[in-house]
Amino acid sequence: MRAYFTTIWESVSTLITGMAITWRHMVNIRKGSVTLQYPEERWPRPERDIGFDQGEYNVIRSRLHVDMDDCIGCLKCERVCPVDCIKIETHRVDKGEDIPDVGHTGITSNGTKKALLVTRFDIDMTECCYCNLCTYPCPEECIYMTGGPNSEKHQIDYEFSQYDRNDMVYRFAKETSEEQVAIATGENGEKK
Amino acid sequence: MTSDQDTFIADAVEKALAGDMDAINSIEDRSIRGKAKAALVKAKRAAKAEQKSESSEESQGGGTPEEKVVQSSLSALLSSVYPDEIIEILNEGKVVQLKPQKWNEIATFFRDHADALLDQLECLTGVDLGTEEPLQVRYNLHSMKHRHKIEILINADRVKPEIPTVETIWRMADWFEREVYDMYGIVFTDHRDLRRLLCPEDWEGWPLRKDYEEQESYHGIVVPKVKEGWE
Amino acid sequence: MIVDYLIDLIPFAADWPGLVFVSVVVLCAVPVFMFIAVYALVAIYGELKVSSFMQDKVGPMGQGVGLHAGKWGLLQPIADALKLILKEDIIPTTADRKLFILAPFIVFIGAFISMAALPFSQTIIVADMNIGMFYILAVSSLGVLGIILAGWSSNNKWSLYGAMRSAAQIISYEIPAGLSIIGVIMLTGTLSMQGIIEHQTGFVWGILPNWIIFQNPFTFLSFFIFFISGVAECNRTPFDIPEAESELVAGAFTEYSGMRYAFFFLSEYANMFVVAGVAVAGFLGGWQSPIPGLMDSPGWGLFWFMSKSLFLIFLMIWFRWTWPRLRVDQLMSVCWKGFIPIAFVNIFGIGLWKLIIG
Amino acid sequence: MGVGSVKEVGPVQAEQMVLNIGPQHPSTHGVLRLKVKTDGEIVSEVIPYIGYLHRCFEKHAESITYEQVIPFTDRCDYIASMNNNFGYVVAMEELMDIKVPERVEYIRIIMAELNRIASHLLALGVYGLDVGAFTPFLHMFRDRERILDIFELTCGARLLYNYMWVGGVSHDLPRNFESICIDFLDYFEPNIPEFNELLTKNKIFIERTADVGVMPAEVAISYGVSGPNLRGSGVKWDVRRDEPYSIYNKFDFEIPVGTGEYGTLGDCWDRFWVRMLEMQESCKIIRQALKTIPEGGDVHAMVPKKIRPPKGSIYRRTESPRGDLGYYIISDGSEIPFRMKMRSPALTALSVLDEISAGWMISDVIAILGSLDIVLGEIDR
Repeated sequence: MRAYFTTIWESVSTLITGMAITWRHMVNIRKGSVTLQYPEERWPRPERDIGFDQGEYNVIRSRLHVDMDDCIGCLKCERVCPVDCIKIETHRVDKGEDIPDVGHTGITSNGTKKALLVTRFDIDMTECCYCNLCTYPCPEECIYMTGGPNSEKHQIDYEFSQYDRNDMVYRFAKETSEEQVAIATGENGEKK
Repeated sequence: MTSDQDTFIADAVEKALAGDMDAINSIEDRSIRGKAKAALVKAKRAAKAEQKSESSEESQGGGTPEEKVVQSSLSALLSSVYPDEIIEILNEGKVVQLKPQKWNEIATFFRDHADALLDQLECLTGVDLGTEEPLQVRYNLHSMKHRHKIEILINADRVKPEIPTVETIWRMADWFEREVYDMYGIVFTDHRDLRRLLCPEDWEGWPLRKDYEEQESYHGIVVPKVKEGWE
Repeated sequence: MIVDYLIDLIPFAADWPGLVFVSVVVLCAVPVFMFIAVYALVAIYGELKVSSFMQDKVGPMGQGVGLHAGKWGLLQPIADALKLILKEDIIPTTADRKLFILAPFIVFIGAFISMAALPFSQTIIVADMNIGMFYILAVSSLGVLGIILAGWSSNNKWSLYGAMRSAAQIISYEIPAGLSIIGVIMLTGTLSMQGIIEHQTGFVWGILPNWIIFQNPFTFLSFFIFFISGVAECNRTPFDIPEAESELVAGAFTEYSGMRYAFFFLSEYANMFVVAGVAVAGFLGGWQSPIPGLMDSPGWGLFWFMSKSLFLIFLMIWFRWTWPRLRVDQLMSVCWKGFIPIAFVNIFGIGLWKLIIG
Repeated sequence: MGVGSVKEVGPVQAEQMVLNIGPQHPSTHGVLRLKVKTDGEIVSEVIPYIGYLHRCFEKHAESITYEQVIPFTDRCDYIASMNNNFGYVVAMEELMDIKVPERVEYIRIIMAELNRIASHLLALGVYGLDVGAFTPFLHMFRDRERILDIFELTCGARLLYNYMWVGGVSHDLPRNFESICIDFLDYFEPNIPEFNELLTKNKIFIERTADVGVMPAEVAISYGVSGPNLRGSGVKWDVRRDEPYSIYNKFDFEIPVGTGEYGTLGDCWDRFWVRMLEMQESCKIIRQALKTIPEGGDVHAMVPKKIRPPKGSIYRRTESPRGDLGYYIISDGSEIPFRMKMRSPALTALSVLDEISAGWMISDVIAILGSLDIVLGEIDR
């Protein structure tokens, strides 16, 4: 009999304790609300005091971007990608020469002379796993995730959604016809 | 590369070996810094190899003295009771390769013997040693009471792989053996419920074998080998 | 009351009694249906907001019409209703078609016709029957038939489980609810809803309202037993095992979609109102003001009745978003080992109290 | 709508119904299918079918380099990616005999413990959902979000981090990390008693979980169940303490075990309670680590550009939030693993389900399944 009433008492008291907690949350909603009104309010990028050279530490995971003027076509990013979402095709050209016809600059912003013409640099963002592995080996730091240290150059885009699946394949290289490539490569015309 | 640079790098590496990593980190030029780091790694590895050859006798065997005793005692226990079943004792007695025939009996002995009490099967791994080599199953055993462990290797023939089950001895082996069967096709004899675990029932082939070939299609779904436009 | 009034109003009532009766019933039914629809929108909005606030979020929000859910998300329930109405009506091929279509209406009718005897104010009551309380208890049990039909006709195991659980639960909880009401009837000596409320007029010592809940300790207990049994009859948490979403997907309503699902939804909220209304009428003084002299003119009756009912509905929402769910056997043992013995003791106590004190 | 075969149960012929819970079901925590044989509400047999999320981790690992494996370990147990990274790199470093800088060890431990809290919060919250309480779930997710914010601050990613590398971590901590982390702990620790009042000590919750799904210690050990599930059965076993890896032996923390406070030892409530206590212990470890973390220095050990471990094999287990997470790595000296086996704790936890849930009701099977805290990504790999 005693246990019977103890059980009832325990039930009532613990249930009311729970109700008191939810009540407290309900009346303090103005202080406690954590909702972000998404399309109007965006998730703020965390305030990051890195304290060292930001160029080396690309602390963001977002969509990839390639500065094609700096790409030397070394294929390091393609090789390191664990899901094979990067595809690069290159052709041998004269070292360090600008070829304006196909949008090729001979010298990168770091001063490296390019020996390869990149005719194709595709990244399939539907397959990208945002592991950030491709940005580290890049010798020219031309592939990076947007919104990080280079956010002045490229606004952060949360959604980067598309209506067509094929639009998620980002083609960074300038479109070139075979003749253009043939002219540009000249006698070095073998495909690499 | 100039000899000037070389000496600069050598300097920095020496400093770094002495404990001052900033000497390398403060190098402005990326390429020189990279070379310096590479040189440092080389130097450290050489130093380590030297150290090892000097102190190989003390350092090998690992762990505290008591641990060593227990390790060797487990394999010693095994070789005293089942001398004929042991093919090879490897790695200071931490790893023992057994014949498959009496494995079930040995497993029971291991679990129940007061000095062994290996009541926990940590892991059960199937291995394909190569297209010409046999298949292998590795058992990592551990005792919750004595806190010692041993690894058992058992080979299985490639054509007709059969190993006695330990599913009733360590219940965990139930699903792990099913997984090994699923992936390697090793039949665990007397297993009560030997079905594929992860792959569908009608999957063809043993996926984790080195000579496995992917199916062309599965239920009419063509398995894409290369991504379209990505050749 | 309204029925009688309307019949009196029509001069040729005596000539075509059948026709007049039918038209009067229709005249009464349409406003009641409108009321349920509007009330359900309010209750859904309330539930969304209260649950969100308890969970530290703000719930549906927006800037205006066309932008998300309107100011403070006020348009959210309307959007929900529109969505449910416009959705494709799917009937599984293996379902028992006739019963499948019929079930939602039976459930809704049960809740709908209970409304007829609810005294919204001194004058606003569709029909003040002399067996009003009995009538409500009787017809509100009709809903379980619909749930069983829904579960059976869906031809789905989850639905069947949900239906069977629901039947067991509702039938069990009818008993403590009915036993608690018996106490009320013993005190008032009438089954008429208005009669019960009129019995609760006045104040004790000029402050404490003379409501049945305050008349003696046993009625105080009775109120809680009735109310919690009512929560169970509405299949609300912690007694929502018939539609326990983590176990039975959606219970009896698994196969329903669109308009038919909306009817189940509507009847759940209507049932909540019926339970709250009966509790208010039976224990909390119905449409009477709780404070002497404050807004106690007959015109305020509707206000008091609605605010008391909505408070009880808020309590149900509060329960739902705080507590876990009981298991089916625990649900039964709470009923048979907890509520029913206490309810019997209450009847006995109320009788003794009336005999000795009142 | 097949009705199950007629099976003889004792002297009475009872018709058993076969019920498929899953693969699409609200509380299977992923794509798991449970074939449940029931007699009314009573469950007589639970047969789990897994493999719906099989992504060939082990096969895939045999074709990619060692560093490329790390993003895939993230995706195995996607609730506790840091701990998965941690287990892998610990095994790799032991295989390659690499000594990582001390600061890296501290960073790793802070991250792993934060992720343990995040994982437990999810496990506890979802368990509340399984037994019908919705509000604690969102309260716990609210706090979990703040941990994910800390991860985003540190490595840019919120769920799949690829943060720990062989021989280091990908980024050093930001300078404001310590204050943010302390802020979080100060905010979070007082919330634990509130969770307890709201859910753990709730009478209905106790009724639903105490005495339900009792797993005796011998059964747990035999099935290889580990982590909080094993500790819930009263076995004081924690890889962090008993086979210390990294620098866990430097920290002072308790190993909570189940006591059977409200029911039998090893019931669902004990497992739940152990997780609740473990979150406090993790907070303690993080506080200690933040106090003693050495400043400055590189966060990468000297690792060759191409990772080629020496020929050999290693089995190393670490304590993930779900239990003993083991990696069996066999290297043939090349830069691609010869064999990579992941011993997942959730797989063993799921295999014990049939043993401990037979004879209970359908609602209890859901409760027991939830208390085992399985992650299907890790079971199917």
